[in-house]
Amino acid sequence: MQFTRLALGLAGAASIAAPLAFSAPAQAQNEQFVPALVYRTGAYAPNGIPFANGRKDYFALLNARDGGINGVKIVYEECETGYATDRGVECYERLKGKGPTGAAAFSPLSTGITFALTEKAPADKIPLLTMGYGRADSVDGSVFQWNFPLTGSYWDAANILMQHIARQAGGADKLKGKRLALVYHDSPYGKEPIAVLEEASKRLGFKFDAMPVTHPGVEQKSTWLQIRQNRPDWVFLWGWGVMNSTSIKEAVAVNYPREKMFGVWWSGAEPDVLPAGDGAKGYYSLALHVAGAVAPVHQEMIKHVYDKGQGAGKKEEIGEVLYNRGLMDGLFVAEAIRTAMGKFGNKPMTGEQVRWGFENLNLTNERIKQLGYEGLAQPVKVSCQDHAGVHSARVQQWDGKKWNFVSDVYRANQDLLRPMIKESADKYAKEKNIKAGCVS
Amino acid sequence: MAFFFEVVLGGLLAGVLYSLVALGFVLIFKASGVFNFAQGAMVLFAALTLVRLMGWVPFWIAFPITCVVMIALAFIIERVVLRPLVNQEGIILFMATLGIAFFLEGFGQTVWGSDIYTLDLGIPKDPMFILESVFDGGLLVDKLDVFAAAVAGALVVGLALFFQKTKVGLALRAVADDHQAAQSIGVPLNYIWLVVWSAAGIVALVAGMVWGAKLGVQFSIALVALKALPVLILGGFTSVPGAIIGGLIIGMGEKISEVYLGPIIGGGIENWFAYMLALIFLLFRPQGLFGDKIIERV
Amino acid sequence: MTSSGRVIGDTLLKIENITLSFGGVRALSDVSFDVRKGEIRAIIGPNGAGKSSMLNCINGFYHPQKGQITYKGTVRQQMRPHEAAAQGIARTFQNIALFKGMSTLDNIMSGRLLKMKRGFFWQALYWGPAEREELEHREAVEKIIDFLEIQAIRKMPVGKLPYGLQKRVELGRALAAEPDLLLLDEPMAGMNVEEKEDMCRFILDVNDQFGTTIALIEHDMGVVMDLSDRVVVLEYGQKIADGTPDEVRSNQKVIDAYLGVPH
Amino acid sequence: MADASATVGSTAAAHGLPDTFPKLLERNAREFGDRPSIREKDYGIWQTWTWKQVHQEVRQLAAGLASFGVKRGDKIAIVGDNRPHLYWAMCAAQMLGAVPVPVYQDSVAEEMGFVIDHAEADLAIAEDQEQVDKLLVIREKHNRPGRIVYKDSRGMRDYNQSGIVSLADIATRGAEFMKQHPGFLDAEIAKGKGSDVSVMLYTSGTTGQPKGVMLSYDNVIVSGHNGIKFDGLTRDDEVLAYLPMAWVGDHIYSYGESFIAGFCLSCPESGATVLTDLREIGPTFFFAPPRIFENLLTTVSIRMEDAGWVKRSMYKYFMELARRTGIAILDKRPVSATDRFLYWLGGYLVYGPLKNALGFSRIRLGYTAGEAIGPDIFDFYRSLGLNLKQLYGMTETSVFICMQPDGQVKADTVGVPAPQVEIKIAESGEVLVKSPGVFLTYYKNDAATAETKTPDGWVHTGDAGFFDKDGHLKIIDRAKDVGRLRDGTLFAPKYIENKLKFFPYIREAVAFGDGRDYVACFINIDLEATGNWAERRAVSYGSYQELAAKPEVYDLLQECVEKVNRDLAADPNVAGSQIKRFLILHKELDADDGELTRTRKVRRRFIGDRYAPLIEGLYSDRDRTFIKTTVTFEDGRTGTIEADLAIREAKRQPATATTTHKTAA
Amino acid sequence: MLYRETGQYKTSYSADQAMFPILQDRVGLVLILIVAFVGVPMVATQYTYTGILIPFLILALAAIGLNLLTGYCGQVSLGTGGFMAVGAYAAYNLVIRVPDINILLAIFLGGGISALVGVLFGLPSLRIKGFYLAVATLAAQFFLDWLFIRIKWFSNYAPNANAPDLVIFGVSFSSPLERYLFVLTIVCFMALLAKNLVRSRVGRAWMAVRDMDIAAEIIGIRLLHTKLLAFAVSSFYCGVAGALWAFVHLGAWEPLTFDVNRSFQVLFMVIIGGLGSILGSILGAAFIFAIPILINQVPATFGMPISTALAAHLEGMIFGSLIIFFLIAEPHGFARLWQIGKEKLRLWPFPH
Repeated sequence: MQFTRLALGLAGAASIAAPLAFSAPAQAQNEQFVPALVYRTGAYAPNGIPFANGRKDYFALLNARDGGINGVKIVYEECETGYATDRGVECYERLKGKGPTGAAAFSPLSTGITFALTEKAPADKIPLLTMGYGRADSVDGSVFQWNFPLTGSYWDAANILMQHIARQAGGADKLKGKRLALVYHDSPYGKEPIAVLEEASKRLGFKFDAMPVTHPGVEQKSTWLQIRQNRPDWVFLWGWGVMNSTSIKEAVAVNYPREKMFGVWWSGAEPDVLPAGDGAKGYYSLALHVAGAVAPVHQEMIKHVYDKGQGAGKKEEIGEVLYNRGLMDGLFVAEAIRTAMGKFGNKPMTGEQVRWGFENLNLTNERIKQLGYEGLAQPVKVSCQDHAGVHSARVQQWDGKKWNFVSDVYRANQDLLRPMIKESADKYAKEKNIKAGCVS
Repeated sequence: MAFFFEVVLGGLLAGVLYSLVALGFVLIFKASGVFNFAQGAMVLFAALTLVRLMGWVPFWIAFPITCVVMIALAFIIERVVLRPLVNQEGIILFMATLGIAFFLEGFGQTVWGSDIYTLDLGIPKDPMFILESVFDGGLLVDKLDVFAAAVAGALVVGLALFFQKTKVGLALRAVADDHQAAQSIGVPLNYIWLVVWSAAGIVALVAGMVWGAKLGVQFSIALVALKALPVLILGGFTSVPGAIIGGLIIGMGEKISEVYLGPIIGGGIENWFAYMLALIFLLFRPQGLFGDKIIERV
Repeated sequence: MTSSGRVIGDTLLKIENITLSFGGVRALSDVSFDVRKGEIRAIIGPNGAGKSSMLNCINGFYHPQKGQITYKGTVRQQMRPHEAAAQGIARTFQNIALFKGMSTLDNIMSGRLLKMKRGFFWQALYWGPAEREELEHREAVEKIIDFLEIQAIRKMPVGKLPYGLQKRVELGRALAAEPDLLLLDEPMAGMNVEEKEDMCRFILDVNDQFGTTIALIEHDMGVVMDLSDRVVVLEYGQKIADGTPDEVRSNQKVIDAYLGVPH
Repeated sequence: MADASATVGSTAAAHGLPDTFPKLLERNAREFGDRPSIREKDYGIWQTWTWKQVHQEVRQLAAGLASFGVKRGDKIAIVGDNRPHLYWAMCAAQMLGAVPVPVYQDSVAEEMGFVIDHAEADLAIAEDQEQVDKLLVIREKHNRPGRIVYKDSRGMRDYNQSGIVSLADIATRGAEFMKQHPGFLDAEIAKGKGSDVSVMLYTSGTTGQPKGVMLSYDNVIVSGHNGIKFDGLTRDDEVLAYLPMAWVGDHIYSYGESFIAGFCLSCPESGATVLTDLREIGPTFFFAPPRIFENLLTTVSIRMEDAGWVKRSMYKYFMELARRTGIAILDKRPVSATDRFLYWLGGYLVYGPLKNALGFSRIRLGYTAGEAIGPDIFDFYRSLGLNLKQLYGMTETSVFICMQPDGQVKADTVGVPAPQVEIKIAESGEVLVKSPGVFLTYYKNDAATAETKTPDGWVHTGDAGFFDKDGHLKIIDRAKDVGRLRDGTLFAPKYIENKLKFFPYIREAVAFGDGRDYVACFINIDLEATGNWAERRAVSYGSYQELAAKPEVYDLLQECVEKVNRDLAADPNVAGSQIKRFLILHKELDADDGELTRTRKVRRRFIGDRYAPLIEGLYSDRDRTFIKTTVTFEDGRTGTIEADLAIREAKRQPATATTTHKTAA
Repeated sequence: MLYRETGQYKTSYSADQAMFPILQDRVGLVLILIVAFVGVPMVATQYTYTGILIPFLILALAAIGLNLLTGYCGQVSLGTGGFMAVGAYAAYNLVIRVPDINILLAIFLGGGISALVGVLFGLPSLRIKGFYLAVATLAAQFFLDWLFIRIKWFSNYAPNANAPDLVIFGVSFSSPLERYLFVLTIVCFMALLAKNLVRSRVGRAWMAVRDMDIAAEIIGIRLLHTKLLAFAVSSFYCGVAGALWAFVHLGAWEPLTFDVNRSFQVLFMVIIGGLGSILGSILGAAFIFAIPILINQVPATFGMPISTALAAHLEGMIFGSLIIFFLIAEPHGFARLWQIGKEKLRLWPFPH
């Protein structure tokens, strides 16, 4: 009997499962489908959640306030990746064909997933938005036609941090003989800046230590014991998730001054510093945008979304660094769609059309102001040669309560980076038999 | 030289934390032969429960409530999972605990959220320096680690007392030695399992508390279970002192290796180094440091 | 010599001055005896006399501290059990040591592993020579199944068989190796009269039909006296008697130590 | 009734067939030599021999036997299970003009000794050591058989008594002999003719010593041929040979018909694996005594009782449906479309799987013979769609007397006379038969021959019966067993016993009543079915005897007996012979104790004598009775059992007068 | 019920030893193959291939590999992910370093290199048993994880590697359907080989070692040799699976995709599927891989307003509960369940 019940149960489960696996997605008209690969669970959830909220809220805002983009309603669907590459690929495959025109663009928020999707996107003709992450060489749009590392890559970030410490030291020549340590997440993400920093260490004559921290980053004691011994003059932090706060705590534990620590823009959010409490005071990080609910869009958000109880997160979390980054990610996708509509008409855009929208995206200060992102976003102008659109960032410092800008906008030195990008992109093109070139 | 001692000391203190988690494994394995992979999830669940409760009530109320929750959890696990699976092979029970782990991770995060929560036990975070007279600049010690060591020590003493002095504890030891014998002296196995899983739950709570204070309470602390495994094989699955000493050795070994060997071969080696250390050790003593000797007979 | 055509040949196995101890406890001390080709040799003695240890020494599971074992005319070096098996020594165990997850057929087939020569890749393809080899051995195994009259349980998992049948399957596995020397560790322990009679018949038939030399440990004195050509008696790890069943039966030491005076 | 015999003769030659088995074998090897002739499950697979190979083997054996001194007219005992080599040995003997005498292989040395001695068999061909041992014991007493040939050399190494040779040796000698004497065999084969004695089969008989029935080639071949024609057997049929070779049924169907029709015979691996082997082979033609069908049905019922309620109710539903429509469908009578559909569905859910589980999937035709089969059992199988038929026959007539044509199968009659068979009913009610299969004589027993066979060739069957309006013969009992109660009421013991035996819990029953005041009976419980029943009700028992004495078991059987009484009450002819008192025997009736025949027929008289105290108890008013009996154990030793048995009174019904199928006895 | 075994008798050992001695099983297998090769392509969407079928098949292959080691030879391993990584990286390096190498060859050579590494990490199995061995194999897992992240040579000095196009013998496998058929063919072929192995001498030696190693040694099995062979074959399968994972499924090399969670996932597949069963490996892979994805999709499919996070957590809870439920219902996995079911069908309508 037990067997019979089990067998019936299995058969029932299978009959439910089969349509899920095989059914083609339902189609609706005049809707733009925007997929979202998110991670609201697992080791990186504390960072994944605010980003996902910001992005989701922005589209909710567009729908609530403007009725979508140019009258085309946005259909937004999340898929949980748990920061795992294969799960991300599965989500991508699940979502890419939805909506009347397929997915507009993907933002995987994971370098690993980005790498996997870089292979798939050209075939599916869907652009990848990797805002502030992803492959550094994908800035070269003639090779990476479908990747858009908007607002800069890790090479830009490394270069900007180098500029900053050089300025602090009183000039690049003063770096000679100094010591710099990179504490990084042992993954493609963390390894990205090494090439640039190694190059700089050779060029400028300082000693460079790359210190990997294994996923998920809770084990850093020996790393920081080494730092305590080596006493580097600066520590760059290339962490994600719980690794960031652990680093700061360990720095406290070995008494390494936080003022000598510089995080990349993914190591400069509230969840990174709050767990360390007062210990985080004085810690620096890069910033792609301002922290805090300072822009008009935040007010709009509260008015049109949160006050109606449709917010993805809590009202007080609006304006957090990663929330803002999510807002920006949403903005870029929306504006790319809007740009594409300018050319192809006010109807749901295909991925290919959105790609055109990205490549021709031009967010001027004026436009940013119109959009209510004043003070939040920097102007971006994308071209085939430059898929990042902008290569600048500022440095911010944690005062125990909030992030404050402590520098002007740095621009990454493109003269230095460009040849490296070219070399890497060409190598990729050769491997993959891609004929480099710009499509218009 | 001072630095070497700092590394050793840091390693030992980290090792204490591993031991805390390993203790939970040992308790359950000793009494029921179950390799409880849900220990990590239990640590997470306990820590999440504690930290969220502390959002409403002070620690001294939250802690006992969490204890009760963990005991209730043990009760449910015993009823729903272990009892129907009694007398199954070890690997099946192991698999079942993995199922428990999945469930707990999902359940814990559903109930308590998956954000990062700060657990403040009021321990000062700034480092202190000891033996300044011996070494130049003294040896750096993290107060939290010292606190963890103290807690672990207290826990071990508590467990030892529990095993030696209480009736249940004695019965438990009997069970570990011989299941049948234990039943013949009139201790119901189900009860023993309940006690053991409750004890493991409370050990998990303590581990979660310490780890949570150190890292912040969030999902990653479920992964500390993996750190406890080399400790287990080194110390033996069935030995409480083994868990402690194994933890110390592993902690020390991996820190030394990471600091002195890591820079040479690329860093980030402590994860596998602990396992390698344990593995090499096992080749010479297949039953672990304090494990029961395996006797082969024909 | 019995009335039949059995031929008892030269010494096959010679045990000389074997001493074995485990951490100070002497299991065997200075034991010597020999086993001749074609005979049935019994090793008897009270519990703990070191009988099983003796078998374990012979098939390489234990390594005696002192003494030497000469097998087929050459002095044997320290060897692992699988090497002993390769030299034609097979055995059964006091507590059944069958492969519980496999069928009777597979258990007995496993006894022929040493005889199967085809390489791994052929096996993966299960084609041509590998399949032919497999089928040839199946044929050989079927003869053993027929011999032991276990056709009806051929494809049953051995774990579910009654004890007596398991013992028979284990004997089958040992026979499958076509051993020169067959060691039987209490082949009739725990059997009822009928099963014992069957087993006796099988042992005699094995010895008779295949000319296999057999060394066995047994408790049932009646059985031992009926079966064996010569008997060696151990007590507390020492040999106290050695000879034909009649000689042993009338040996005063044996009577005192084992048969007569109760301990 | 004598329609066929007028047109066709009673010799093989007249039917256009080779007149001996060796000649048939030659024909088969020539005409379809590459088709399989015989299979044996050995070493785990079905080893197969083609007719050509068999021909070769048999010739070698024959030559070997000749070199071993076998001469025309010698008797050769064949002792063993159904084995290809033993069948071949029979044919080899026939090649030389010797007469094979198959012997019941499980009979004890004493019985076997009588047969071998009586048949003057100086050569025995035995299967294995066990049989050789028995033959050696016999040789000590009877000085026969002087020479023993064994097939299985297992354990035979130490047998250095004179005259023991292996079959393989015989074959080797045969090859040699053939080289030295080319043409010898062919000459010997040519010498054989249809009227020669082909085989001697000893009937176990319900009383007295066995008698050797001598059948000629014509007897066997013509009967077999008629049977084949009647049933439409072809060389594509599959038959399992598992019944004792000494039984005429096996001889005709397995040996005779396989040679005549050319189909392939399959021999099971061992007695323990018959059911598995049956299932593997899946015969298309199946021949079995009712007991086998009864046992199978019992197993089916027991196994179904353990099933979950879904399956049980499904089974019940479809079996009910089958009972209603199955036989009609089988007989091609009209059935409503719904029922037809449901029956089709049932075929998938129940009948098909059931037949498959029993190994009956491929059966085109099944026969039950040797004894009357319970109508319910018979109907059960027919309702599944199995074309099961009853066959009425005896050794003395080379089996065939009556057969049931398709579409006219009735449970309570044995059918119409077989081809070339004439039947008449004697005034005493006894059935008399004349056919091409009627035996020559009993060997060395002219008195018995004269008693059984009239000078003009009519055989006394010893059964009482009559023809019904459709011309079907209905047998009610042994002629000599039919009796009357003291008040004159008709008493047909077997009729009552068969009704009782339909219950799965009852393995055997013996009814008494002739010349008594009322009917009383012994009952033998079925250990498996009753044991199972007891276990489910947590009635504990340690032995057969203990189980048989349980009051719960008595209660159970009382219900059965009372059900039979209700049945009997429905028929005015037998309503008076309802069972009044019964007891449950403490031991199983056993052929070894002489209580049953080897074909498991009850030896009524013997039981009457042996259990006289019990019978006396049944006809007293005591409710307990004591008995002490001697029994024979399997190893031939004897012992005694004592028992104090309870006697129960069963409720009897007044006769219900509403009966339509009134038949005169 | 569906089985009609009557009349299926065997007249030769080769028929008796056949992989599927019962006619109905053979028919069923052919039907399944037809469905897999012809039926599925007629209904499946792109997502079905790339999101479910291809990864499922590859993991099934890895599960078969692990089952050879754990289920047949009794050596519990948690190093599967590591061995998959070896296969993936070895194949990758072969492709980029050996000019014009056939990708299929590279994939199998990758498996071969994985086999060598497997042997190396199998060495301790002679002395270490049970859970001790299981944990010890984690050493392999973590070491290999580290190796591929840290030693840049393996990733050709790029922070990440992308797979070359899948062109074999001039045929390009680029569409999901083509890739699916490619993987399916390899998996079917290797499953067949595995089945052959376990029913021949090698398999019996493994099972002997699993069931009682002392007795195995005494009948002449060389323990180390046999265990190492199991490690080698198992790692070969895992290595090929890893290479396929990288080449065909992800199209990229990502060390994290072969981390310890992968090892656990494959172990689940083997245990839930049934230790010591090739079929079980495949069923287990289907369950462990597909169930979470399907659970995850249920709310969206039925339009239930559940947040992504809650859905993910529920997925974990349901999945965990299902594992426990199936273990309680049948601790020996789907393979045993299947066996019981088949036995029931064979005995139908009888219960036993």
